[in-house]
Amino acid sequence: ADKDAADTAVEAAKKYAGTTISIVWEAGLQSLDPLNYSGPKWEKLTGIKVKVVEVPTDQMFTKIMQDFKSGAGAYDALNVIPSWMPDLARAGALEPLDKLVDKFGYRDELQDIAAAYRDNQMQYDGKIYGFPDDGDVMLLYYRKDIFEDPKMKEEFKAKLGYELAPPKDWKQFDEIGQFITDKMAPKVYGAGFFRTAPYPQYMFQERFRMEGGKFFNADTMKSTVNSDVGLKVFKQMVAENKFMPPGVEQWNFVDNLAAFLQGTTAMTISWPPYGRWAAGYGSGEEALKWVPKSQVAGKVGYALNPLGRPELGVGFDLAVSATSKNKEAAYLFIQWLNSKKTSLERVQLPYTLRDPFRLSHYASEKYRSLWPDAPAYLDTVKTSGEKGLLDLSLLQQDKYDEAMTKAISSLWAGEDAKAILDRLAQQFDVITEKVGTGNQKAVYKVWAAKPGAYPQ
Amino acid sequence: MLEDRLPYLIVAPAIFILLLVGLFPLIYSLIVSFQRITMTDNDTSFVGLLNYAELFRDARLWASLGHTAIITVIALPLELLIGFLMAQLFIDRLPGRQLFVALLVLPTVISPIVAGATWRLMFDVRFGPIGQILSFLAGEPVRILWTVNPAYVYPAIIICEVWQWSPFMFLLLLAALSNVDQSQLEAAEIDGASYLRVLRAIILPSIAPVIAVACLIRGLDLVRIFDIIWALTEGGPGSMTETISLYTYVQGFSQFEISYTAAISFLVIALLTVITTLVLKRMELAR
Amino acid sequence: MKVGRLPARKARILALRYLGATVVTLLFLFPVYWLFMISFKTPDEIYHVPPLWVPAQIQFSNYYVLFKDGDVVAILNSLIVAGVSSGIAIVLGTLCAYSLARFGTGGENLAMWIISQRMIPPIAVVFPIFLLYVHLGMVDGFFGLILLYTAFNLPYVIWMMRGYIVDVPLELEESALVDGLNRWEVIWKVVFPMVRSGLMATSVFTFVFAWNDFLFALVLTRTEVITFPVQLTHYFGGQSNFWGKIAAMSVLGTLPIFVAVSVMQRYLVRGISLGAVKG
Amino acid sequence: MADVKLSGVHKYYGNVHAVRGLDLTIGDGEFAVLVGPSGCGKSTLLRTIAGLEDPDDGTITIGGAVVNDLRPRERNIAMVFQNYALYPYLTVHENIAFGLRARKTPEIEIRKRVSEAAEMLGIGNLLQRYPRQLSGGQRQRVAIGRAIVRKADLFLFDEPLSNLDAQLRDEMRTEIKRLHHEITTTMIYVTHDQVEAMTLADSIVLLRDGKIEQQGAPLELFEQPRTGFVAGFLGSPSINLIPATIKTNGGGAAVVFESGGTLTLPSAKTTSLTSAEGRQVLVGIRPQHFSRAGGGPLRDGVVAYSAVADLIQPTGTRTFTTIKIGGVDAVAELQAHDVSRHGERIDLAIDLNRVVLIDPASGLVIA
Amino acid sequence: MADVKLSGVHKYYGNVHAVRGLDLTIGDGEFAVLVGPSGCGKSTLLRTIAGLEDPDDGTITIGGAVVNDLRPRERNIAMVFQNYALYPYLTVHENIAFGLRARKTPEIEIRKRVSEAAEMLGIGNLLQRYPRQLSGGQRQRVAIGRAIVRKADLFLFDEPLSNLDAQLRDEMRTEIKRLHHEITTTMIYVTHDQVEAMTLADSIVLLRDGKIEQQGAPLELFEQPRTGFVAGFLGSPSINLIPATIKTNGGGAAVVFESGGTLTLPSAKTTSLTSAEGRQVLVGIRPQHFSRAGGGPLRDGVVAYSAVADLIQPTGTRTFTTIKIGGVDAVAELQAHDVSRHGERIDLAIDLNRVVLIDPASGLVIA
Ligand SMILES: Nc1ncnc2c1ncn2[C@@H]1O[C@H](COP(=O)(O)OP(=O)(O)OP(=O)(O)O)[C@@H](O)[C@H]1O
Ligand SMILES: Nc1ncnc2c1ncn2[C@@H]1O[C@H](COP(=O)(O)OP(=O)(O)OP(=O)(O)O)[C@@H](O)[C@H]1O
Ligand SMILES: [Mg+2]
Ligand SMILES: [Mg+2]
Repeated sequence: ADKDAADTAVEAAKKYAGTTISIVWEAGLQSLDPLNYSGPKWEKLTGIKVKVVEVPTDQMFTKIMQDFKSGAGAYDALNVIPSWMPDLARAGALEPLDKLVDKFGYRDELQDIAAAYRDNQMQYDGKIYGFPDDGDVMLLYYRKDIFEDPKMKEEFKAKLGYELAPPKDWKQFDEIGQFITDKMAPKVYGAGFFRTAPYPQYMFQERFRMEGGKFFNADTMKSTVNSDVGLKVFKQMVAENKFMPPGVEQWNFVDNLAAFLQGTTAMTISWPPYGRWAAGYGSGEEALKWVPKSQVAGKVGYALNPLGRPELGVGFDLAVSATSKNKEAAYLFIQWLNSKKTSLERVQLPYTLRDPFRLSHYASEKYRSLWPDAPAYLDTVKTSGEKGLLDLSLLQQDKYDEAMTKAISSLWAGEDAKAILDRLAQQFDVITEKVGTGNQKAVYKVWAAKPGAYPQ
Repeated sequence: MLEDRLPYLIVAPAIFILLLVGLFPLIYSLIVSFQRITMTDNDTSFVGLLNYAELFRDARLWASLGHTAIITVIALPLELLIGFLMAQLFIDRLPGRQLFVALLVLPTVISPIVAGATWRLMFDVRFGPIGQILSFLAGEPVRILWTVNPAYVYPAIIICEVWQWSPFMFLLLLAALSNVDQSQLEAAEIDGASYLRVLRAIILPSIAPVIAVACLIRGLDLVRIFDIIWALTEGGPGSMTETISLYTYVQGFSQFEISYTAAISFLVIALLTVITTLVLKRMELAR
Repeated sequence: MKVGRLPARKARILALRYLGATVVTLLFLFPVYWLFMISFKTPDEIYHVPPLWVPAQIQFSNYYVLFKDGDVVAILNSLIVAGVSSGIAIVLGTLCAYSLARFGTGGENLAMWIISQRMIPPIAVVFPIFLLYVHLGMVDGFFGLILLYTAFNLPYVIWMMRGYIVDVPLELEESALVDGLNRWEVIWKVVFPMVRSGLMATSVFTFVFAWNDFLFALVLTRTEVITFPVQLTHYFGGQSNFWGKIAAMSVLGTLPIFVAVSVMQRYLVRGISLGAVKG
Repeated sequence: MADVKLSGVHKYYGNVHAVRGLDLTIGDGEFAVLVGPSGCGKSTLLRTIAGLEDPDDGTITIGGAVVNDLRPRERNIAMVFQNYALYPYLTVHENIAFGLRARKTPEIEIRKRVSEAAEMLGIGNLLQRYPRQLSGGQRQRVAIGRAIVRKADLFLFDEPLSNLDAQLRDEMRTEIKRLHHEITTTMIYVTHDQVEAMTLADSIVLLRDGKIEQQGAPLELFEQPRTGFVAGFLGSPSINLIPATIKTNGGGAAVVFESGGTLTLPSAKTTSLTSAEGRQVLVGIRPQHFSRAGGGPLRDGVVAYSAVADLIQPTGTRTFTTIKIGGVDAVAELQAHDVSRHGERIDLAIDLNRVVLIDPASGLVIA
Repeated sequence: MADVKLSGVHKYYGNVHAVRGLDLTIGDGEFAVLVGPSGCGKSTLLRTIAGLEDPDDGTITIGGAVVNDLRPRERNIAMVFQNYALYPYLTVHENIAFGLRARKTPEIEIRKRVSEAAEMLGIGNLLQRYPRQLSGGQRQRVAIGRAIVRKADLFLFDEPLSNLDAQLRDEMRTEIKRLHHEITTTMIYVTHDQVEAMTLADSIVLLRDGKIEQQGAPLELFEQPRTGFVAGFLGSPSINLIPATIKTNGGGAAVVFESGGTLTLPSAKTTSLTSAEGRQVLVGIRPQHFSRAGGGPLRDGVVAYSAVADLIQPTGTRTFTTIKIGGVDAVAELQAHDVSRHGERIDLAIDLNRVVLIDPASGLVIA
C-alpha cells in the first residue's frame, strides 16, 4: 500500500461535505463508537454528517430488508451480520463493492484482515459485499487468583486427580465449575454465561460441532441436529446451569459481564470486550458508565475455549445499502472506518465493542501496552480467531437462527431436550424444504467445505 | 345547495381516509394471499388456496392462537373483577377520590411497551423488587425466573396485563356504577336485600351493557396483544407465549413470508369477525 | 360547616375504604415508582443485589444522555405525530359523527361499518399498508404515520362523538336554526361547545392511542420520524437492556400523557363512561 | 306581524300519519292555543310552521307568502321550546343576543334590545349569569326574552311552562298574557294544560289525531262543544258522562237513567229533541254545575237531586264529592263545608242549563 | 304499625342546613302529608326517617324505639319513591316479591301476598310484565304494591304522583286514599301538590326552611293558618294580601286601605282586635271568597265591593278576574259569565268570615 486507505477515503469524501449519511448500527453499546468517536471525527475530517440509526440486533435484518423492499433508501451504510450476508446479497439489498474497492485502492489493506474473517465474511458469490469489521470470537475468561490459589489447587487435585487449570474440555469445565461453586458459593460461582436469546445458540453450534455433530445430512439435507451429540450438548448445557448463579437463564450480555466483573463468577465465555473491561481498561470513562466497575482487574486469565475451537459468533461487516442515495460517500465512510489506521484506533476505544480483527491490531505495540495482560489477551484473541468456527450460514439463515434461538429458550424453560431437538430438526427441514432443498444443499456443501465450518 | 349536501360532504373526508387505510389493505391482502410472494423471490404467480391450506398445517400458528386465547380468557375476567372491586371501593363518596382516580388511571395510559419493560424490571430475579418482596414474605430466598420458567411466564404476562388494564375497567365500571339508579339501591336497602341479591338483581343487570362493551373493547385488544409481550418475553421461552400478533409479525417482517402473512391476516380477521358478531348478538339479546 | 356525628358503623366503613383505596393505589403505582427510581440510578445501583428502593442520590445522567444523543427527538416526533393526527381525527370524526347522528347518513350500516374498522387488528393490515406506503414513498415520514393514526382513530372518534352529539338536545340546534344560523354555524357555535367535555376526553384517548402505538411505528419508521415507543426498544440491546435509558426515556415519554390526563382528568371519567355506556 | 294559513297540510313520520290534511287560519295578532291529547300532532304542526319539518303535502302561508320552501331562518319567526333550549355555555345576555348576532345586528342595537327585553321580563339583574345559575322561572323568562328581542313576525311556543311548578306556572302565564297585550304579535302556543289554554287563548285549536276537532274562543269550546271529546277534554275535574234515554212529553224532554231516575231538561235544551224519543245519549254534567240545594226555590233549568256522599275530598274552599247518578260515579264540586261525612245524604241542585247531550255512537253533541 | 316521633333533628349537607331542629309527632295509623316549598327539606326529612340519611343531631323514634343507629332495612318501613325505583330487570311479580324474598318469606306466602296486593291494586294481569312495559300509572301501582306486601310499620311516600299526568294523578290519589282506609298503617307522604295534600291528609305538616311552620288537619291549616306563609302557601290562586290599617269603633273593627276604602270586619273576627287601633296589617282574602253580588241582602260578614275588572281569565266554569283592592291587584274567582269585558265595573260580595289578618312584621296571623 503506497497510500493510506484512510487518507484516500477522507480526501475523496470531502466533495460530499454537507451531506448526511445514515448508518445502521446495533443499538446500545455498539453504537457508542460511531456516536462518540468515529461519527464526529468523520464529520470533522470531511464535513459529512453521520446519523446513527440504532437498531436492536434482532430487528437489524428486518429493518434492512424492509428498507430495501421499500426502496426508501433511508439507510446508507449498514452493519451486516456475516451469516445473513448471503441472503441480503441475493435479495440485492447490498451493494457489490469491488469496483469501489479498486477505485479507492483498498484491496491491499483488506489483506491485513485476519484470515478467519477475511476469507469467510467478506464475499458472497465471488463478490465483495462487506468489510469484516469486528474480530468476534469466543474466549474463556477465568479468575487467575482462584485458579492459582494453592489451597484450591491442592484440594482440587486431591478431589479430581488433575491440576486446577483452564478446562481443556467440557467435562473439566463442569468439574471445575462445580468444584468452585461448592467451595465458594454464594460469594463466587464456578461459572456464568449469558443465556438469553439469541446468543447461546452460538455456544451450541460450537459445542455441537466440536463433539462431532453435523447440522445436516449432506446428501438428503435432512437435519441431524437431533442426533445423540445434540442431545448430549443440550443436556450438558442445562446441567451447567446448576452450578451457575441462580437466574442465570435470564442473563444477557451485561448481566453476565456484571457478574464476572463483580467477581461473582470464576469463569465465563464471551466476546473479547470482556477481557478488556475485566482488566479495568477504560474504567472511569463516561461512555462506559453502563458497565459496572471491575472488581477483578489484574486477576483475569485468558484461555481458549474447552476443546480449543471457539465459535466466531456473529461478527459484523460494514456494507453499503443498495438503495442508498449516497453510495459513494457511504462507501468512503466504511472504508475509512475499516482502514488499518482508523480501525486500530477504534478497537482501542475504551468503550468499544469492536474487537481486533487485523493482523496489525494483534501486533500493535500500543495496544499490547494498554494494560499488563494485554499481550496475553491479544495472543489469545488471535489464536482463537485462527481456530474459530464459522457460524452456520445458509439461505434464509435467519430462519434457522430463529429456530435455534427458540429451541434453546425452550431448553432453559425445562422442556425435554430430546423433544426440543426433534422439533428443531423438523423445523429445519421445513425451512429447508421451503427454501428449496436443492438450492440449499448446494449452499450447504460450499459452506461445509470451508475450513472453519466443521473441525477436521 | 351546499347546505343540502352537507350531511354527505362532512362524512366524505373521514370515509375516504377509512377506505384508503382500511379497505385497501384488505383487498391487497386478499389478492396477495393467493400468490406466492416471499422475501427474496418476487414470484407473483397465483397458487390458489395453497397458503390457506398451509395454515392448517402450521402448528405454530395454532399454538399462537391458543396462547392468545389463554391470555384473553384469563386476563379479561381478572381485569373485569379487579376493576369492579376497585370501582366498588370508590363508588361511594370518598374525600380525595379525584386524586386517587387520577393516579389510578396512570397504568392505563402508559405505553404498553413501557409497561412491559417496567414489569421486566420488576420481575428480574436479581435486580427486581418482586423477588425481593416475595423472599421477604417467605422468609427465604425466592428465585422465580418469571420470563423463563414456563410455570410463571403466563402469570407474569397476565400480571402485567392486568396491572395495566384493570384501571381501565375500573374507570368504565366506576362510571357505569355511578349511573346505577340510586333510588333503586335505596329501595333495595329499605327492602332489606342482601348485597349479593342487590348485585344480582339490580347492579349487574344495569351495568351489563357497559360490561359487554368493556369486554368487547378489551377482548379485541387482548386478541391483538403485542407490545406488552414484545417487551416482556418476546414470545419466549421458545414460542411458549407467542401470540397471533407476534407470530404474524415474525412471519411478515422477519421472514418476509408476504403471501402467507396475508393468509394469516385473513384468518385472524375472519376469526375476529365471527367472535365479534357472536358477542354483539348476545349483547343485543341481553338488551 | 358543621360536621355531624357519623354513626360508628359508617365511620368504620369509611376508614376501611380509605385503607383499601390507599393500598390499591400504592399497589398500582409501585411499578411506576420503580421505573421512576431506576431512571435516577447509576448502573451500579441498577445492578445492585438486593435491589435498592431508593437511589443513593438523585442523578440525572440517564436523562442527560438522552438529551445529549438527541434521542429525545423521538418524543418530539411523537408529539407531532400524535398531536396532529388526533387533531385531524377529532375534526373529521366529529363532523362525520354529526352527520351520522343528526341526519342518519348512511343508516345503521355505515355506522356499523365504521365501528367494524376499529375491530380489524393492526397486525392484519400493517403489511399491506407498509407496501402501499413504499409505493407512495411515505415510509419514514410524518405524513404517513399521521394519516395512519388518523385513520385508526377515526372510528373511535366517530363512535364516541356520535354518542355525545345524540345527547345534545335537538331543541338547541333547532332554536339556533330558527334564530338564523345555518348548519355550519350550528355545528360550530352550538354543537361544538355542547360536546366540549366529550371532545376533550376523546382527544385525550386518541392522543394516547397514537402516542402509544408501537406496531405501526415499528414498521413504518426508519430514521427520520422514530417515535417514542420505537426509540425505547432501541435500548433493548442484543448485549443488554439499558435500564437506565429505558427508564429515563419511559418517564419522559409518559410525562406528556400524564400531563394530558391530569389536566383532562375531570372530563376523562365522564368521557370514557359516556362513550362506552352509549355503545 | 302576520297571519298564518295552513291548507291541506299532511305530515308523515315513516308510517305515522302525524298531521292529516289540516286547514287552519290564525289571524294577524291572534293568540292561538293548540291543545289536544298527547301525540295528537301539536308539536308536529308547530314545527312544520317553523320550518323544522317539511310538510308532505299542503301549503303554509305566513303573512300572505307561501313559505314551504323557506328555511327556518328565512321565515322570521321566533320559537320558545318546552325545555327552554338555552345555551348552557353562554350567559343570559349572550343567550338573548344569540339570534341578533346571527343576523349581524350592530352591537349597540343588541345591547339596547337585550336590556329592553330583560327589563320587561324582570331579569335585568341576571344578564351575566349562566343558565345553570337560574331557577326554572328565570330560565323560562330568558327563553322568552330570546324570542322577543328578535321582533319576529310570529311567535311559536311549544309547551313552554310544562316544566315549571304550579305557582310559577301561574305567574308566567300571566306574564305571557301581558306580553301579548304589549307586543300584539301573532302567537301560536302549544300546551296540554287547560287553564293555560283557557286563560291565554283568543282562539283554541283542539287537535285530535292530526286533525282539528274544534276551533273557537275558549268559552265557546267549553260551553258549546261540538263533540263529546271536546266536552270531555276541557274542564277539571272532567265532565261527568251518564248514559240515559231521552223521553219527550209535549214540548218538554227529560233524560231517564238506566238505573231509574229522571232529570227534566230546561226548555232551551229541548227544542232540538222533539223527535228524539227513546234515543240513547250520554248526559254530560260538569262537576261545577252541582251545588248544595239552598232550600229556596230553584232557578229555571235547575233540578233537585238527592244523593249519598261517597268519597269526600276537601281541597280548601271546594270539596270534590263523589256521588252516584244513574248508577255511575259522578263528581260534584261543592263548597268547603257543604258535606262533611262519608255516607251523608245531601240534597243537591243540578244546573242543567249547560248540560250537554252526546250521541254515544258518533260522539257528536246533539244538544 | 307505629307512631313516629322526631325531636331536635338537624341535618346538614355540607353548608346547607336542610333540617333545623325539627320536632314532629305522627300518631299511629295517621296519614301525614309533608308539604312546603321546593328545597324546604321534605325529602330530607323523609329520607332521614327511612335511615337513608343520618341526622346530624336529634333522635328519631318509630313505634317507641329510637332508630338512629338502625340501618334502613332494620327499621321495617316501606317507601315509595318519586320515580318509583322499580327494578327494571325483574318482572312485576318479582318486583313486588323482592322485599319478601330478602326477608326469606316462604315461597307460598310470597305468592299469596303478591297476588293479594296485585288484586287490590288492579294489576293482577300484569305480574309477568317488566316495568318498561307498563304505563306510568301501572308502574306507580307496582311501586305501591311493593310497599304494601311488606306489612311494614310505616309507609313513606316521596312525591309518588308527581310524574303522572293530571288524570292519572286524580285516579291514583283516590286509590291511595282507599288504600289507607283499608290497611290503616301510619303513612308519611311528601307532595307539593295542594290538592293531594288537602284530600289525602289526616294531618298536614307544612315545612319551611327545615322547620315546621304549622301542623294540623287540612281544613284547619287552610282556614286557620298560623302565619301568612301558611295562608299564602295553601289555596290556588293564592290568597290576596292587601296592606291596610285597623280601625276600631266600639265593639266592631274595620280595615282601612291605604288608598282609601274600608271593609267592616264581621264580629267573629273583631274580638281579638279591640286594642289594635291603628295597627298595620295585611288583609288576606281568598279569591274564592269573592262573588258577584246577587242584589239580595248580604249574609252576615259579607260586604259589598264595587270594582273594575282588569285581566279576565276564564277557565271554563270559573273566571279569574283581576281587580284592584286597596291599590293592589287582587284575584277574584267568579263564575263563568259573571264578568265579560276588560274594564267592566262589577259589584262584588266579599265573604269576610274567613278573612285573615296578618302582622306584616312577624308574619303571624293575628285574627
Ligand atoms: N321524529 C318522529 N318520528 C316518528 N314519529 C314521530 C316523530 N315525531 C313525532 N312523531 C309521532 O307523530 C305523532 C304526533 O307527535 P307530536 O309530537 O306532534 O305530538 P304532540 O301532540 O306534540 O304530543 P305531546 O303532547 O306528547 O307533545 C305521534 O304519534 C308521534 O309519535
Ligand atoms: N345530597 C345533597 N347535597 C347537598 N345539598 C342537598 C342534598 N340533598 C338536598 N340538599 C339541599 O337540602 C335542602 C333540602 O332539600 P330537600 O330535597 O329535602 O328539599 P325538598 O323539600 O324535598 O324539595 P323538593 O320539593 O324540590 O323535592 C335543599 O336546599 C337542597 O338543595
Ligand atoms: Mg309535543
Ligand atoms: Mg324532594
